[in-house]
Amino acid sequence: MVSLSDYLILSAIIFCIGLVGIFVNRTNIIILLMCVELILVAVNTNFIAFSYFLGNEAGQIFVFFILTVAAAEVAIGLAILTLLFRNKGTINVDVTNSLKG
Amino acid sequence: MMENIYLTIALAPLLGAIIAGFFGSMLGRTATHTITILGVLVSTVLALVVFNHHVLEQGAVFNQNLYTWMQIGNLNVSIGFLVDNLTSVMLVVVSFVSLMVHIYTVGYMHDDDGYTKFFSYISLFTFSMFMLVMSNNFMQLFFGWEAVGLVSYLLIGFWHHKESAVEANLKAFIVNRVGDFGFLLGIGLVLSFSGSLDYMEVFTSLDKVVGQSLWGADLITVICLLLFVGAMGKSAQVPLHVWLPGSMEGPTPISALIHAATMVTAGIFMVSRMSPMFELSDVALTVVMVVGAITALFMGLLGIVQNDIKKVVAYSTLSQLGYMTVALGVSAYSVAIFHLMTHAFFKALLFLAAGSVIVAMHHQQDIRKMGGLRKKMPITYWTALIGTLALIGFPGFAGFYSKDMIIEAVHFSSLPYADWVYYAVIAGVFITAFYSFRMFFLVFHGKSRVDHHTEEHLHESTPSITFPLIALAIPSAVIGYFTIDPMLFNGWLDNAIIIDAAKHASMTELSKMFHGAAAMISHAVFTVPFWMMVGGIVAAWILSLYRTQWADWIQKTFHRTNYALESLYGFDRFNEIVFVNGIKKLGNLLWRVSDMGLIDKIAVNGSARLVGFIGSVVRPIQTGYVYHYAFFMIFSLLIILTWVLFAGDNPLLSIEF
Amino acid sequence: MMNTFQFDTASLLVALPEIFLLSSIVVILLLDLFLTKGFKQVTYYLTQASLLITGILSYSLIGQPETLIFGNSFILDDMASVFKVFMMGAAMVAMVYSRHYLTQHSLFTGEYFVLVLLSILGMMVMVSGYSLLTLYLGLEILSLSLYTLIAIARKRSSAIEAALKYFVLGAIASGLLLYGMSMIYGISGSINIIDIAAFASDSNLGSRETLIINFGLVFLVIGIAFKLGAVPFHMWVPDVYEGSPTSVTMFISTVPKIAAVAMLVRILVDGLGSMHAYWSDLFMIIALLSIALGSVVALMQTNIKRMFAYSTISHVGFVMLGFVTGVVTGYGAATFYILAYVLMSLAAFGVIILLNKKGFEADQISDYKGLSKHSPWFALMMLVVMLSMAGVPPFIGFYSKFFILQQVISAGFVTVAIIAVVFAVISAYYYLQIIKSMYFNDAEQELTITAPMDMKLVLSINAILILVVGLFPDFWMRLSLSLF
Amino acid sequence: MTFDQILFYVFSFWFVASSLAMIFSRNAAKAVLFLILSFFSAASIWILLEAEFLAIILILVYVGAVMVLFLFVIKMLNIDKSTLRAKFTGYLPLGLIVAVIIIAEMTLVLGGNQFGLDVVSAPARHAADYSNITVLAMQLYTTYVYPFELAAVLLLLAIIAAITLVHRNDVSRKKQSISEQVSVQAKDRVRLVSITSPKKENK
Amino acid sequence: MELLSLLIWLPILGGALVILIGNDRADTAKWLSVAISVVIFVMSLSLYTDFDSTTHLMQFEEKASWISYFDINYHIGVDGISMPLIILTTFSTILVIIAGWEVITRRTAHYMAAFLIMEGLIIGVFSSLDAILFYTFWEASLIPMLLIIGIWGGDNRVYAAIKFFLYTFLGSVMLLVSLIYMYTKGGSFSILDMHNLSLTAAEQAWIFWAFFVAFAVKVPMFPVHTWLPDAHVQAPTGGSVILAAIMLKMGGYGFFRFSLPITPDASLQFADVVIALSLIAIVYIGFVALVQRDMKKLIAYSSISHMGFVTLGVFALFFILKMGADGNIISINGGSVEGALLGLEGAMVQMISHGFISAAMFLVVGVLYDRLHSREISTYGGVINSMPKFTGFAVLFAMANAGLPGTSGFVGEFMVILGALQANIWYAVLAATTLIVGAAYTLWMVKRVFWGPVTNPAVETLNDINGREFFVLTILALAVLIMGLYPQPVIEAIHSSIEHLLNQALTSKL
Repeated sequence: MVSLSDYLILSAIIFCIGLVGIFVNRTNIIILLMCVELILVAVNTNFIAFSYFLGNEAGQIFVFFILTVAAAEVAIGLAILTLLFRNKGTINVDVTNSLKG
Repeated sequence: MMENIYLTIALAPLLGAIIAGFFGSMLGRTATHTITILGVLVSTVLALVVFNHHVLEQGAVFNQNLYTWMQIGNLNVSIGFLVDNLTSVMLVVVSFVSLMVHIYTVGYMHDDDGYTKFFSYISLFTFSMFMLVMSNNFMQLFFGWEAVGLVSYLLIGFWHHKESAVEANLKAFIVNRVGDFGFLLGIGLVLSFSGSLDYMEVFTSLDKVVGQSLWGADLITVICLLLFVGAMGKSAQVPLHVWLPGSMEGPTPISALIHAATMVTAGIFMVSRMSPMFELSDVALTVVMVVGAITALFMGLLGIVQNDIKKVVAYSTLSQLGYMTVALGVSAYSVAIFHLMTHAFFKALLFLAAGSVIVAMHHQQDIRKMGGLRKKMPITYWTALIGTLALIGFPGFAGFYSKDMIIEAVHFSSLPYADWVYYAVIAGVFITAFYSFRMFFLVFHGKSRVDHHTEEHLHESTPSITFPLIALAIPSAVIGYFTIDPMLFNGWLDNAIIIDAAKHASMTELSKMFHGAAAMISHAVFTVPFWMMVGGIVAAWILSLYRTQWADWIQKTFHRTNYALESLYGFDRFNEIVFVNGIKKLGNLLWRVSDMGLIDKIAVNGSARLVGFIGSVVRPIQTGYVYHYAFFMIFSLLIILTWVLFAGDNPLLSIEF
Repeated sequence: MMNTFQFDTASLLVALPEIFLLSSIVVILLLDLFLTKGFKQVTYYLTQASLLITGILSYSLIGQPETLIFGNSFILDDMASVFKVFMMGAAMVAMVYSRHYLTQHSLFTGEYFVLVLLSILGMMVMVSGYSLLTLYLGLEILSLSLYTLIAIARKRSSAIEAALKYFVLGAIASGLLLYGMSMIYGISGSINIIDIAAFASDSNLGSRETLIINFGLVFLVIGIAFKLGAVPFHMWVPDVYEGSPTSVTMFISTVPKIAAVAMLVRILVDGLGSMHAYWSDLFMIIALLSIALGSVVALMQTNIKRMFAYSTISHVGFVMLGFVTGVVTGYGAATFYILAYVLMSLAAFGVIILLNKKGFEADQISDYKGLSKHSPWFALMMLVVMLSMAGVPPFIGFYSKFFILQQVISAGFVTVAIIAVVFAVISAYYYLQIIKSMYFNDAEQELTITAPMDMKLVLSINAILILVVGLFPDFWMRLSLSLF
Repeated sequence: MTFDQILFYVFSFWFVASSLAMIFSRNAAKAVLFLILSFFSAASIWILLEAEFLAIILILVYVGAVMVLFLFVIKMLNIDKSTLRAKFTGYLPLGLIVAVIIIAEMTLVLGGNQFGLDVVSAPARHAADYSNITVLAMQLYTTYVYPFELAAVLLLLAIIAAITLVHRNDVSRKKQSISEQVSVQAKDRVRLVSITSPKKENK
Repeated sequence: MELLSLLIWLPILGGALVILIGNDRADTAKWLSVAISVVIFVMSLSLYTDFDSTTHLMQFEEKASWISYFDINYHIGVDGISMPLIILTTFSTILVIIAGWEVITRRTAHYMAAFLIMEGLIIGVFSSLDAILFYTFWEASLIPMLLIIGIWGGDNRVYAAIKFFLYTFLGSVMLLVSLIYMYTKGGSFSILDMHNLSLTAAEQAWIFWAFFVAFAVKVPMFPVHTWLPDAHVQAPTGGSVILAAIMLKMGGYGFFRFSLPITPDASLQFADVVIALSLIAIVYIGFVALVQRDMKKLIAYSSISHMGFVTLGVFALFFILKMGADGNIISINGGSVEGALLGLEGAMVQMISHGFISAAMFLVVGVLYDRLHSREISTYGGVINSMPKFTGFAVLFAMANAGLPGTSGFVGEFMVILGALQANIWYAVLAATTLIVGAAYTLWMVKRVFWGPVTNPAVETLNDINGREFFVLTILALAVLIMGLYPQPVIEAIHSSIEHLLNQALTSKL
């Protein structure tokens, strides 16, 4: 049988990949958004695994809402991204450092 | 009744000073000097009344407080008067000389812009001096002590446009402050051990002090020495004498009043007043005596090489103050007071005479440019002669008695070093005679070296100048004869001065030897001092009139000695280099290096800058790159996670392999 | 399962403020579509009106007994109601100021107000949220509205950059928060605060449970710290403050802070209060770091908004110190502090906005040179605000710091208090910089104030309140304490 | 190794591998495709956990809508080619170290001691007639009706936000201006452009 | 409202009123300000006339609940320690308002208002009997001073103002922490309750140093004095006057009101350190003052040196007396109760006297600065030629600064030296060096500025003081002289309170 621990470790790994993806990636911002999605999927996996092993649906319900939020978030994220592109002509991460210090 | 008299004595000059000071310009010159002279005149008359009451009629000692200056617990510090015979004598001397100087000023300062101000100052001085001598406690003594110092400061710098004058007054004040430093500590010790500042209470509780020690010496010795430091400052004893010659920058009347007759003798007065304390410490007395002897001898020597008429008199004052101090040292307090009194008259006289010359010479003070003034200024000449004779102790004149008594007193003293001191004071007689007559001859005798222009206008001074000369010449000549007996041996000062006759036998011996004033004169020719004096006069005659080239030869041959004398033994240079410049350098060092550098720049602004520096180091972490921010967050997550899991008081996990 | 669920429509009354606000949002959204250009102000007034009514509704609920509805995911207690009232008040003031800014910079659109109202709705959800899920949803409603509000100045690349940074980092923070929530859920088996609290305060908690709760706590604390803008999760704060349109900066720095504190209270105090010993150490470090970094880095700023960002970080540190104490009065002190901070922050940004005009943001410290000469009254107001922020009596900023320090010291953390006050002194330096500009320097440029009367009036009252509440802080202290 | 485990490890492998591929991908479009792959793997694992509904949602909504949106934006902005120069300089090793340590620590916490089968036993599989959808739906419309409403608000917000931000012109309505249409001139509508022959610069 | 409340709030409200009148109507503002300050002064005199000097208990007490949660009260009252300082405050305020009459042409009303408000706040400091009320006034009084230096100051005013503020702010936050600590221990913010609060030795040590930082900065003591020269030099004349005359006294007051009664054992333990710092201040700062080229800086340093006497006088008592086991005071190496009282009361007198003298000295410099706009000593020389009346005043105040008997400057120094001597003769020896050094720096400055030949042609054209300046300086001269000639009224007024304080300081809390 697959233990809860296995699921949790899997999601931990995915979670960390998502986190690392955000700062090792310097090409473009859209990949940052994807990394965020990855993080959320990892969290969702956590919830579902707990839900399964606890025999309690609350976790699944939570995931349902996380998916909703993630979709809304993507919409707004992409909108901002588009605006950035319009303003700067690029979405390279390196150009977004006019605010600093 | 008497209380009001005492009060009037003190306040009359103060009133005059206030009126002259604040309304002088309104009232005009005549009104001003009239009022101030009247004020002092009142004091003088009343001082004579007081003298009569206390000294002649043996009135009871008056000791009473006027008002409470400060009351702390059981400690009462008041303003009050102690009037006994010592005070009475001082009152007379001070008021009389002051009165003369007031009158003299009318003529002397005639052309000066600060005429009214000057009167205000000297009246204020008179008041301060009265407060000093009439004080019944240490606080008020210090009060008067400093007040006379203040007026002295103002008057030395009276001609404030002269750089030398304002330098001299600063120097005078600060050197006096060095003395006061010791004086105040002495007062503090007195308070601390007797619990009071009142003279009488202190004197009665002296037995508490005896036997205690401080700094490895008897407490009483320490106290006396500290008090004497104050006296050294005010009475210009070596090495605190440096201010007095400089004080000659002031107008001559105040040189006479303050820097010869009265203020500088405050130290002598104070030590006499403290005689019950000084009597308890042989060490202190020895120090007093030795310091006095050094001053008497070496300051006299300096008089020889001076060419400024006032400076010569000033050094003679120093020397005479030394004599008085020597007298104090050998417990001959009454002799010191006696010399103080005679000195006040003849030295004031000499100064005023010098002033008369100076006025006539249009403020030329160099005796090398005078000569043959005898004919032009007869009154000045004769009065100056009396003064000079009194100064050198020519038999019969006032100074003769007092100085002779001092020399004899030293002779009888059993203190250590008394023999050396004896030789010193004897030598001093020669020196005094020499420089006094050198000056006298150079000014009044010989060929005139006066420049042509001045020569034409040379004439005797106005009556307001000559009157005081005459008025002072009389006591200078005769006062010694009349007062030596009652003052020294018939108990005029007995209720103020206490001598431990068993230990310090000078006075007893003196009284045994003394057979009347007239006898002293006749006896004089058999004494060493007399011949020393004659030798001095003769030497002065030879070198200044008869064979002046010998003087030059001596100067050349003993150029080292001459140099030492002309440079005043280097005291001024020493002070300049060590104290003035040294302290300035120290101050600058402390200010720039320690205060502005270490504390302000490094510690204060440095820590401010450090904060700013940290800020500027931390700030670039905020690079503006979102992946840096993310990394920072995740790195922080790592740290926190590690900390929570493995650190803390009870780690949640322990690593097992 | 169906039988176990009872739904009482009457219980909806306790959620009336939220319901009303949501309805108004929809109405305003629709109405705005049909308003021609000249009538855009109507949106503004409607917004103010709905905020006012929501506030009144919330006010009327104060004193109600604690009520849990919607399957224990919504709580009505005094803290919720009072916080809502304050949020409405602050939002109304913020809207007064915003209107001037938006008009000056041609950003006046209906959407702006709708988004603000939506974000406020999100905050209300957070304040009343009593399950991890509602808290999360409220937080997301708030965050997404804020991202949009920042980016609403579409032609300003700095605003877009700020929005993007906030978005990316906010998403990471949400992810971390969710991860923590999943752990709490996983170990306690529930997402309701009330159950979690029951679970965590069980005295028989095993070491496994403790470990997992604390593991989750790390992520929760990070998520909350991010929302509050505490070090080391503060990096978004300066950039967002600087880049955003000033009216949005003002909004971000005020009302959402109350909501963040509310979320903190719900999760860490109401839910995991029994684990206080575990999270307080973490909090203390974060708080001190915030105070220190906020104070020190702000010294170097020339942009006033950026400077306020760091100052906010520092203030948040003080708020968190209140929670370190672990006692009810400490939480009360933190609440008092955050409310005082909102008051001060509003006034500070109010002055900035007051000076705004087309093409002039008044966001450099040097822009304030000579203000005291030109406009002594508002310079005085700014002076009051700055001194209050620096913690100088008799202004409210002092009493809030005092309250916190008192709690920290009585909890035994004297050293912490000393560190905090030392940095408070350092932070005084940069507040003094503004005073310096206003009072000690002469104007380099002509300053004209074009703001409407209502804004001037509200701003004056706002600043005077800083003094008045400072002089009579007793009521507000007791109010803050009564919420716990 | 049971069948469950085999499935789990296979899907896990794909999940992790495609996630890694996604973050290291130099091409945004490819990254999206890798992400889709990892979503599929995730969905498979969720099915192992009997969360059929969510797994399907993940595929339908996420892959079907959200990922397409990503692709759409990438293509619209034409940014898949423009950022070919992927730079992982410097940070990559540090980042990996941090990641590995965090994973190690999480593994320590989440490992068998806490969540092993002996601690948390796997529940029995549901019967065949178990409907995940029904169960969720029952809860969603009763206990979780409040979050459900909030989700609606959230979506409304997303709509407003997206439109507000991306809409090109003023958000105010477009109206027909008849007078403008009537008075239009040819020169307003047609622009004559002199075209120079393209040089060989865009080869 | 009772008298004390009126004294606090009337100036503050008056200041607000003056602000409302505005800079455009400067004349009205000026007259109103001077009227208010005179009224306040006259009112404050009744503090003295109605004062019961036989008791150490607080008088004119008022108490009202303020922040009831912490039991913080609006509790004010005066005893012998605070009463003279309050009168000094009201007195000085009149002077600075008159002194700024023609000189301040920029934002006149604000200037006057700042001083009025500060007056109220400082009276609040001196009369607060609640620690938080005290702290509120204490800190709030920084604000007007900050503005006064910053707005009306010299070229480097910004640096000076900010340095002043931060320095003193840093000092006082430590005070706040310790006050709160004591509240947590004793449950009361009442200062009088704190006096009776029992504290362990370690607690006392911490609290003592926290107090020390706050008060030492204010006094200021070496080595935390460096804000003062900057602040003084840059401040306008009125600012310098208030700073020197009153604000420094707040530090000294703190030692009286807080350090000694609250932490007697720590005070005993660290008295030697404090005394060492005081003596350094007296001697070291004296030397530093000597070489100053800027008149204001010189006076500023001399202020530091003079304030050293205050702390010396306060802490000397621990080497004079101690409390025996039976509760009777016994003396250490022969000291007497009078000696300790001399130190303490001398410190009080020194504070008051320094209030007059430093005010006068700064006004004197201000008079010159108004004319030639230079504070450099070298600019001047021979001022007496063109300004004889003024020189008279200047010399008088310089003499007072040098501690000449008959002026108030003497009384405090005299008492403290005599007191310190009973503690340890070396203290007195070092302290007494001020007789020399103090005279040296003051009179050397006088010499270079007032005496001597005129070197700068501008000096010849100076006008002597006008009626306004004459009036101000005369008042101060009278104050200096009366205090110097007859200090007993002051001493009598403070005696009971000081005696009580002495008991408190000697009674161990351990």
